[in-house]
Formats: sequence, structure tokens, C-alpha cells
Amino acid sequence: MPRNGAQPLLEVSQLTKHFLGVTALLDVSFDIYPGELLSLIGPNGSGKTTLFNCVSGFLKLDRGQVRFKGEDISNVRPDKIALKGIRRTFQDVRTFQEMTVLENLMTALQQHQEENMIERVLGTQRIQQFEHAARERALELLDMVDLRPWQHMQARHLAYGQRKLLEFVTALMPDPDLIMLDEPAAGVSGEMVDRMKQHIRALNAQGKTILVVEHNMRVVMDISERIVVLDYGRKIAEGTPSEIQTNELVREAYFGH
Amino acid sequence: MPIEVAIFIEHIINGLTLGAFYALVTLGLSLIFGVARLVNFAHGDIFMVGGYTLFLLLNLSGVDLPYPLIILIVVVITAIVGLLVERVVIHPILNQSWRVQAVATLGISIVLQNLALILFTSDPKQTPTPYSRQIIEVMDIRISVQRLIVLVVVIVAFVGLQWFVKRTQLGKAMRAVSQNREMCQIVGIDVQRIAMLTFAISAGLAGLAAALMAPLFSVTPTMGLLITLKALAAVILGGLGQVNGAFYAAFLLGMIEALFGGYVSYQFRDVVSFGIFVLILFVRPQGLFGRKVGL
Amino acid sequence: MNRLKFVLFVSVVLLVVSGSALYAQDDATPIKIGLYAPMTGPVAFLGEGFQYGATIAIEDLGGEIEGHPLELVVADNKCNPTDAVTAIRQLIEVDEVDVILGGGCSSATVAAQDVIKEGETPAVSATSTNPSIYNGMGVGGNIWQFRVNPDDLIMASAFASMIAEDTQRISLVAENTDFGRGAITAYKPIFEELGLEIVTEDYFDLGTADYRPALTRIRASQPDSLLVVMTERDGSTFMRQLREVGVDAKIYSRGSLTSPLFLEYTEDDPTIGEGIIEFSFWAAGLDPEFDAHFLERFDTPNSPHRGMSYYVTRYVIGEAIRNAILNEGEATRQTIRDELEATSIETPIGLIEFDDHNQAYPFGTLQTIEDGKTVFFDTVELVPVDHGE
Amino acid sequence: MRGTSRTSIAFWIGFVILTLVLPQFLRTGYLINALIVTVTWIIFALSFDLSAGHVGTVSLGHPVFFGLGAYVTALAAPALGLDYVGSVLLSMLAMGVLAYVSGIAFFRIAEVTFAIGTLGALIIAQLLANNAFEITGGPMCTQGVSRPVINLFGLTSISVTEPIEYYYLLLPLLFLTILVYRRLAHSRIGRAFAAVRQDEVRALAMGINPMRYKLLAFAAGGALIGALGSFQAQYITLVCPSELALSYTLNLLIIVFVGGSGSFRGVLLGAIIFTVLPRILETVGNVPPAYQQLIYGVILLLVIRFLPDGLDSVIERVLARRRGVSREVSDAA
Repeated sequence: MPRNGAQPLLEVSQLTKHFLGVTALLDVSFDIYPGELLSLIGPNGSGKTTLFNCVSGFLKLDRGQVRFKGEDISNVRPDKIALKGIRRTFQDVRTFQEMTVLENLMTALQQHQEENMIERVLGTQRIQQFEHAARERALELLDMVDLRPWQHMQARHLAYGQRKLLEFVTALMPDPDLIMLDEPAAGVSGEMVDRMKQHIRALNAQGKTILVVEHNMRVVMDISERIVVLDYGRKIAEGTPSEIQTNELVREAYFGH
Repeated sequence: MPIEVAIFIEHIINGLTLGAFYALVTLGLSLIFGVARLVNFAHGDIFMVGGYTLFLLLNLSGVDLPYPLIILIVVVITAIVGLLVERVVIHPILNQSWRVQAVATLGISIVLQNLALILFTSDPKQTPTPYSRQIIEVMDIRISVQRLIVLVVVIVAFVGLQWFVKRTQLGKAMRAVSQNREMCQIVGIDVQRIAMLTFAISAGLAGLAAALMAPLFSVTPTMGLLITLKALAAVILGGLGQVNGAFYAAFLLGMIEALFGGYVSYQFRDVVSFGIFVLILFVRPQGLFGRKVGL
Repeated sequence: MNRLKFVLFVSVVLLVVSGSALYAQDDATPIKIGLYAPMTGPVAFLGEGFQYGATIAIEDLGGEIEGHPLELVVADNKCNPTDAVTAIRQLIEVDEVDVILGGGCSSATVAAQDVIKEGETPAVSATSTNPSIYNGMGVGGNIWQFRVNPDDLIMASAFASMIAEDTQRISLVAENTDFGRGAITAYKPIFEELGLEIVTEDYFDLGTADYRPALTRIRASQPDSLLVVMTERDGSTFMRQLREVGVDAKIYSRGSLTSPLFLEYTEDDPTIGEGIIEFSFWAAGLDPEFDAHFLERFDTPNSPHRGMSYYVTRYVIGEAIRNAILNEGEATRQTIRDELEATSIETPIGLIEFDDHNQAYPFGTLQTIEDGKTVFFDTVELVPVDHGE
Repeated sequence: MRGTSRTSIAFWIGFVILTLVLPQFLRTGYLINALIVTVTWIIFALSFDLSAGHVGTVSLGHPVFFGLGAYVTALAAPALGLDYVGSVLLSMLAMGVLAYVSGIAFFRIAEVTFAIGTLGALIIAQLLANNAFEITGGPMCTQGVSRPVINLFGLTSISVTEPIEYYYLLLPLLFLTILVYRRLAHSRIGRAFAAVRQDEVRALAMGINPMRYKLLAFAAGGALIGALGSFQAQYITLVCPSELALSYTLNLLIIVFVGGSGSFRGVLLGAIIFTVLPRILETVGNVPPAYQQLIYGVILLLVIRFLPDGLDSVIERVLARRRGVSREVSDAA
């Protein structure tokens, strides 16, 4: 939905991906506009995660195009895409287990702050300033999700829900233009689901653009402005939560005939 | 038959027997990787243990055991050694990173080699059988019966292993573990036990290789080193964990060596076989017979 | 603080080492013979052989010379130059040996030369056949290094012409070590000069299991003779497979393919070594009494390394020590060296006298295997040859 | 990562002084040679650990850079008329470039396949050195490498022969290695190394290009080891194919894994134990070599079984308790 005639932030057009003869995605197209919160839903194996991986550069596209801020980012390496301002989380919660919570966060920012290897080897004044700034930012984010008391603990000692929060704030570290969250509410307690929901909403309220893949329908319906539904790798519906709730095709895909 | 043709046939036969030798050692190595995701750098040293077992059995004073029985005893003893190694060293680190596992098996290799050196000195031990002396001569091509036995047994072992993996309870469980370890744990297959038995089978196969091959050369503490490297190359070329692929790759290596060593240069044959191995890795990191998997 | 403690820890460890090294100083009464050889790795058999030979030699000397007990100190040079430097320094500076017995592995021998020279310790090589150290010894600069065995250049001039008498086409086969390479390097130009056609040339790494691809090629090349430079360890396997493939050629050997050990390795089929003609500086049967003595003592037959180690320790080093004590009053590195230089002794391997390059010229020996037995049939006078630059 | 605290300044001053004065207390060439061997292994293992311990790429082919570095000096330096510094730089450059280029090819493969692929490369290199007889002398070695000569501004030159002089010649390389190791491992780059080691996929998602850091560690390590090989060639004055041996790889693994991978203190400890223990076993215990090797093997297995993070983890635990920062650990429990 164009807002005030703005350019879409992310344009996905006719994305197609095959695995060993199986079609995981076929001609999927949708746009995300700045400040929007878009959810991607669909039954198991509908291609949500594949789409996530295609957009973030972890999988090569067989056909189609992904544009970010008007620039073609199809088949660009994942690290380059990340530096262009797209950050993602993973379904199976990935944190750097042997790093402390604070180091996890600081790692997320450093590539954005400088690219000069020599400066880093020398540890110049500028690098030390970056280091200082990164620490400030990290502590701010840890305060936000109440993880500050654990800042010096190795990530592997955290509880699952805490690691999920850590991964979430890690994605926020460089203040990216687009945040992609892969099942932020999966596998955590009800209380944690609510906290996660609040954080996502608050973030969106600040004007952040967010793309969410989520299984938990309650969460999806609560937070989304717009929803895209996938089934067997095809887009079968797109609309507001209320439109999707009443869509026949969606019901069929979820509950069968 | 012109002499060139006879020589060519002989080179092919050389390649087949060399390949059969590599294949027998490779089978066990590939099996362990498939089931336990473990690269056993001590596999060749278990082969060496089999060699010394053969030596001891052939030289038992007062007893003259028939060769087939000796082979069987060697297989059983190496399988037990394999089991012990698994219990003592491998078992506790089964869930550690591949780095730790690799270093641990290298540690086993150091221990076994030096134990052999202390127990038997570095003097090569001879383990001839009546078959290694019997030579068949057909149209200018001479080959010992022992080599023919190796060829036949390798094929039997390969087919037997196929049958075992596809038809028996244990074999099916092994296959299941190699395909999805987590799922097996969930459905209640005892993964640890399967890994242990696989280790024993793998060691037994190395013992079989030793009982068949050692009569053609000799037994020394360091005899396992080069064969481990060759077998590793075959396992990777075959596609990690693909037992069939590794088997074919072993024959491929044997053939390359025999033909290059026979027609071009013997001393550079390993440069060529390892060179081909490394080049194939660059082009097909998943091996010749392995499938490429996505993220 | 904690890092300082770590530094302390490191220093303590290092002090313990240096302390233990100082502790190892001797009180100068026993005479120490250092054995410098590979004791581990693929050629550990060389070191083992040397240890056998030196041990039995010291026993035969009664464990002492003129009242001074003899002590054998072993250092493992691992047959590589890096460990060789450590091992030779260990012998000279820590164990403070009076004389060094060395053998095998020219890489280790070459690496030790400077340390021996600087450490002013006499060293006697018993089986190192690489010609490359000849020029540096004696008048070449290193007066401390001696060599009893002839090198390959010295032997090749005698043996090659013998081979050429019944050979037009020759195949060269050698182990891929300094021993094998060194020998072929010495023989090849002489064969070419004598007009022989070299039809194949192969080098095999130690421990090679399958020789068939090369043997098939050798058979196809139809040589009259093979020159095989191997020890009995790999040589027995090589010969076994050579008979299997059916190479029909005369076998000349410049290794140890006719030794009792070779026969032991091939005892299941005594025809394997039949007719091999071997040229060496040691032969079983040269000294049958000692061969029997050795077999009785260690329950394993004598071999070139075992035998040479014995003769050099018992006669050359033993006599030099004895003369040093008798003529100079005490056996020091200097007096032993001086007596070594003056050595003139009849031994079962011939008259040992060193030339101005500290090189001795024992017999060349010829032996063969006949009816499954080693037959020593002749000795050959060896003479100095031009070693070039 | 932590700022330069007073204790660490004290440590480094102590370390430098210790390394400078140590040989003055060692009176024999044997002990100084032993010290050179220890320092050699420290440099070798630190350079190896840059990749293996920090980036997580365990190459079993690292001795290639050592052996070829030595051959480059032995074969090319005389032809170019280089002095000691020149020849070390030449080997360093050559091996750095070789590591970088081969890294581009080898990092296409990962983990076990990478380890075995690099092992294959080591075997090829050694076979070539052994069989390219006309160039390298094969098993008869490249002999007569000249002893180091240092040209001083073309005016005069110093030649080096004594072990103690060699030691001081090696020392700058030790300091350089430690400096590179520290700067790479304990800076923001070290954090990227750790990210690549722990989870390559997540590192990618954070904008870290794993290839770049793998290559950086590999090339830096390769260059340092190349320089070390150059020193070795001029110290032993002989280069043999055994300098490319698999046994060196085993030694590296023993040092790094027994000491503690990814830790300067661990690697230092491992290298010292590895080089000092055999001397003690030999001089005091008179333990035969095969038994020594057996002891190493058993130690390696015991450490892996009971101290998977190496001996350093014990020291770390003791220090942590002293420091009183154990509260974090107890929080976690």
C-alpha cells in the first residue's frame, strides 16, 4: 500500500526457487513500504523461510528480483546485504555462544562502523571511539530488554527466551532500515510472547520497517498492518489482518478441505 | 596377444587389486563417518593392529590354524580393539566438535603406532600364506592367488555390507542414524550403541583388509599412515558418508596409481592421485558421488 | 599480578631444565660413547641396528678399556636435520661424550658437521655412504669427522664395471632416501660412460606396499639387469613382488639383499633371493664366528648396520681409546681424535687406515644367495677416487 | 579487548626482559639451541593458532609454509644476493602470497573436508620436494645454505655463527609474531574471528565476510611461518623434505590442543611443555624415544578427555577464582 506515494523500501518480484526439483517458491511478489510491519504467514513448508533466506542473500534465486531502496540486491552476498541495512534473526536462535552478551551486540555493529582493516589492526583513536559508541548503544538496548545484568555472561548460559531477546536486540544494533524477524514468538513462554510483541510494536511505532515470519496467529493478527500468505511456494493472499481472516483460500490452506 | 596388450591388461589388473585393497580399508572409514560423523585418523593404525594380529596367529607355536579361520580371528580381534577404542576414547567425545574428534583420533594413532614400535620393534614382520606364493600364469600375466582372493573378498564384503545395511535390524538403524541423528534420538534408537557397533564393524573391516593384504608385503608400525591418507581421500571423493561412493573412489585411486605409475612415473603417482583429489575438491566440494545440500 | 606469576612459572620451568642439564655432568672416569642415529620414525631400524652392534661390541670389550668403564649414550637424530642438531648438541654438550658413533641418514650427518667441528669431538661414521661429506672431512676442514665405510663413489667405480660385463640394458631401482638417491647419483654417470642403456629408473618411498605397477613396466622394458639399492626391509617385499610379476633379469644389489636378515624375511620362499649379486662393505660370512655370536646374543641375525656398528666400536673406536690411554695417559676428545687419525688395524672388514680426508678403505665385498643361503665369495680392494669439488 | 592495564604492561616488560636475558644464564650451546627450538615452536604454533584457534579453520597443511619458506631462502636468496633480512622478507612475502592464493581455493571447502584437503596439499608438497631431485636435492637435501649475513647500510656486514647470535636473530620474529597475534586476536578483528569460528551463518547476517577473515588469519600465519622457515634454513644450513613432514602437523596439534587453542598463554604453555618435556625425559628420566612419543599420545588423549579446552583452562579457572569474578559463573549455575 503506497503511503503518500512513497517508494517501496523492499520490492520482491516474481521470486522463484527450486530445490532438487521441488519448487519452494514460485513467482512470489510483494512490496514493503517504509515504516510498515508486514507479516509473512503460511503452513509448514510453504516457503516462508526460503523466502527469508532469498531476500537476505543466503540462497541464490533461480528467477526474479529483490530490490532494496531501489537497488537490485538479487544474489548479493549476505554480508553485503546486511551492510546495506537489512538485519535478520534466525528461526533456530543463533547467538555467538562463547561470547558474552555485550560482545554479541558489539560484534553486530562493528562492520557498520568501519571497513578499514589497517585501522583496526592499529587500533587507532577513531576505532576506540567506535568501540565506546558501540558499548553505549549496546547497554541502551540491553536496558530495553532487561538483559543488562547479564552483560558479561557467555550467551550459552542464558535461558532460551533470553537468547531470543538477545538475538532480537542484536538485529537492532546498527539501527537497520529493515528488520526481518524469523518466528520471534516460537518456543517461548506466554509471558515472553507478550514481551516480544510489545517490543515489536514499540519498534514499529518508532517508525521502523519490519518483516515478520510467524506461526503464532494471535501474534500475527495483533501486530501486523498487512499480511502476505504463502502456500506451496505461491502467494495466495495479501491484505490487512481482517481481510486475511475472512479469506477462503487462506482457510483452505490452513484447515484443508 | 601382442606384448603391449598383455602389459596393458596387467596394468589394469594391478589397478584393480590396488583399488580393492584401498576399497576394503575405505569401507570402514566411510561407515564410521556416515554413522558417527567422525573422521577416524587412526583407521590405518587399526589396520596395522590387524597386521600384527595376523603375524602372531601365523606364528603361534605348535598350532597350525587354517587360513580362513585365522582371517576370522583377526577380524574378531580387531573388532574388539575397535570397540575398546570407541569405549575409552571416542565415546566421551562423540558430541564434541569435529576438531576435538580429529585430534583425539590422531592421538590414538600416535599411541597405537608407538605401542607397536615398543612391542614389536620396527623390524618388518613377514606374514606369508601359502596363497601368496602360488602364482597363476595366463597368457604372460602372472598374479598370485592371494591377490585374486583379495579381489573376490572385497566384492563379497561390499555386497555383504549392502545386504547388512538394507536388510538387518542393526543395519537399518545405522542407516537411520546416518540420515538423521536427532530424529533417531527422538524415536528411541540408541544412537550411542549404534555408533559403538559401527566402530567395531569398521575396525573389523580394517582387520579383514590386513589379514588379506599383509601377506603381500610386510607388517610395520607405520604401515597404516599412507593407507589412512589414501582412504581419507577416497572417502571424501566418494562424498562424505556415502559408502558406495567411497568404494568406487577407492578403485578410481587404485586405477590412477597403477596406470600413471605404470606408464609415466611411479614416484610421482601419489602427486598425481592426491593432486586429482585436491582439484576435484575445488570443483566439487561435496565429492564426486556426494550430493550438494543447501543451507 | 597473575601474569607476573605466569612469568615466574615459565622461568621456574626453564630453570628446572637448565638445572637438570647441569646435574647431568659426569665425573670423567667412565668413557662415554655417544650413539647418534635415528631411533624413531620410518628408519628407526638403523638406530636399533647400531644399538645392537655397539652393545655387543662393548660387551666383547669386557665393558671397559684399561680400567675405564664404557658407557653408551643414545641420541635420536630422527633422521631429520632439525632434530639432528639438538641430538648432536645433546651428546657433545650435555652428555659430554668422548667419541661419537654415527650412521645412516646423510641429512642428519651433514647437519651435524658444524656442531662436531665446533664441539671438537671425534665422530666416526660407520655406514653413511653419501659422498657429499668426503670433501669436508680431514684436510677439507673438519678434522673431527671420520668415516670407516667407503662411500658410493668409491664403491661405484669398482662395482659398475663388474655389472657392465654382462649387461647392455639396465634398470635402476632405489629406495627414495639419501641412501638410494646417493647411490644412483654415483652409479648413473659411470653406467652412461660405460655405454649401458638405462631403460628404467624408479625410486620408492620407504614402506611402499605395492610395487607391481613399476615392476610391470620394468618387465615390459626387458632389461638385462637390475641394480637394486634397498635395504632388506623394503627389498624383501620388492623382490617378492618382482618374482610374482616375473621380471626375467639379473639382480645386482647395492644394499642388503643378501643378508641373513633378508633370508629371514623371505624364509617362506628361499628362491626369492636366489642369484642376487651384492656389492657392499660388509658381508655375512666375512666373519662367520661373529655372525653366530650375534645371532646367539640377540636372537636375530647380523646385518650391515649391526655388523658395521660392531666393528667400528670394537676395533676402530675401541683401539683409539686404548691407545689414547696407553700413549697419552688419558682418553680425551683430543687424544682419541689423534689416535683415530693414526689408526692402523687389521679387522675382519679389512685394514682400516684413514687417508688425508679421514676416509678409510675396507674391503669391498661380493656375495650372493645360493640354494637359500648367503654365500660370500670375494673381496675387492677399494681405492681412493676423485670426489670432484 | 580490555584496555592496557598496569598488570599487562608489567607482564610484557617482564616478558621482553626475560627473553632478552635468558640466554645469558644458559651456558651451553645445547641449552641455547633448546631455547631456539622452543621459540621456534612458539612462533610456529601461534601462527597456526591464528587460524585454528581463532577463526576455526584447522589446516593440517601448515608445515607447507615452513618447508617452502625454507626452500625459498635456500634456493632463491643466494641467486638474488639477499642478506638475512632480505631473505626472511622474501620467504615471508612468498608464503604470505601462497597462503592467500591457496586460501581462496581451499576456503571453498569447510571443516573436515578442508582439514583433509590441506593435508593432501602437504603430502603433494612433500612428495614434490622429495622427488624434484634436480632442484631440491630430494632426500639428499639442499645443502650448504649460507649462514646469515646482515648488511649494515652497505658499509659493513655482520655474519652470524654462534647459537646465541642466532637466538637474538630469532627474537624479533618472536616479538613480531606476538604483536600480530595480539593485534589480530584481541582487537575488533578478533571479535570478527570469533564470530566466524562460532557461527559463520550468523556472522554473514551481521555483515561479516567470513572469507576475508579466514584469508587474513591464514595469510598472516603463512607469512610468519615462511619467515620462520627462512630462519630455520639459515640456522641448520640445510633444507630437507622432512621440513614438510606430517609430524610437524601433529606437533602443532599437540601444542595447541594440550596448551589451549585460541589463547596466547595456552599456546605458549603448550610449546614450552612440548619442547622442554622431552629434554627432561631424556636427560633425567632416560626415557627411550618411542616411550616419549607414547607419553605424548597419552597426554593428548587425557587432556582431550578431561580438559577439552586445554591446560590453559585450569590456569584460567584458578585465576578467575583469585580475581573474584567468579560471581558471573555462579550466577549462571
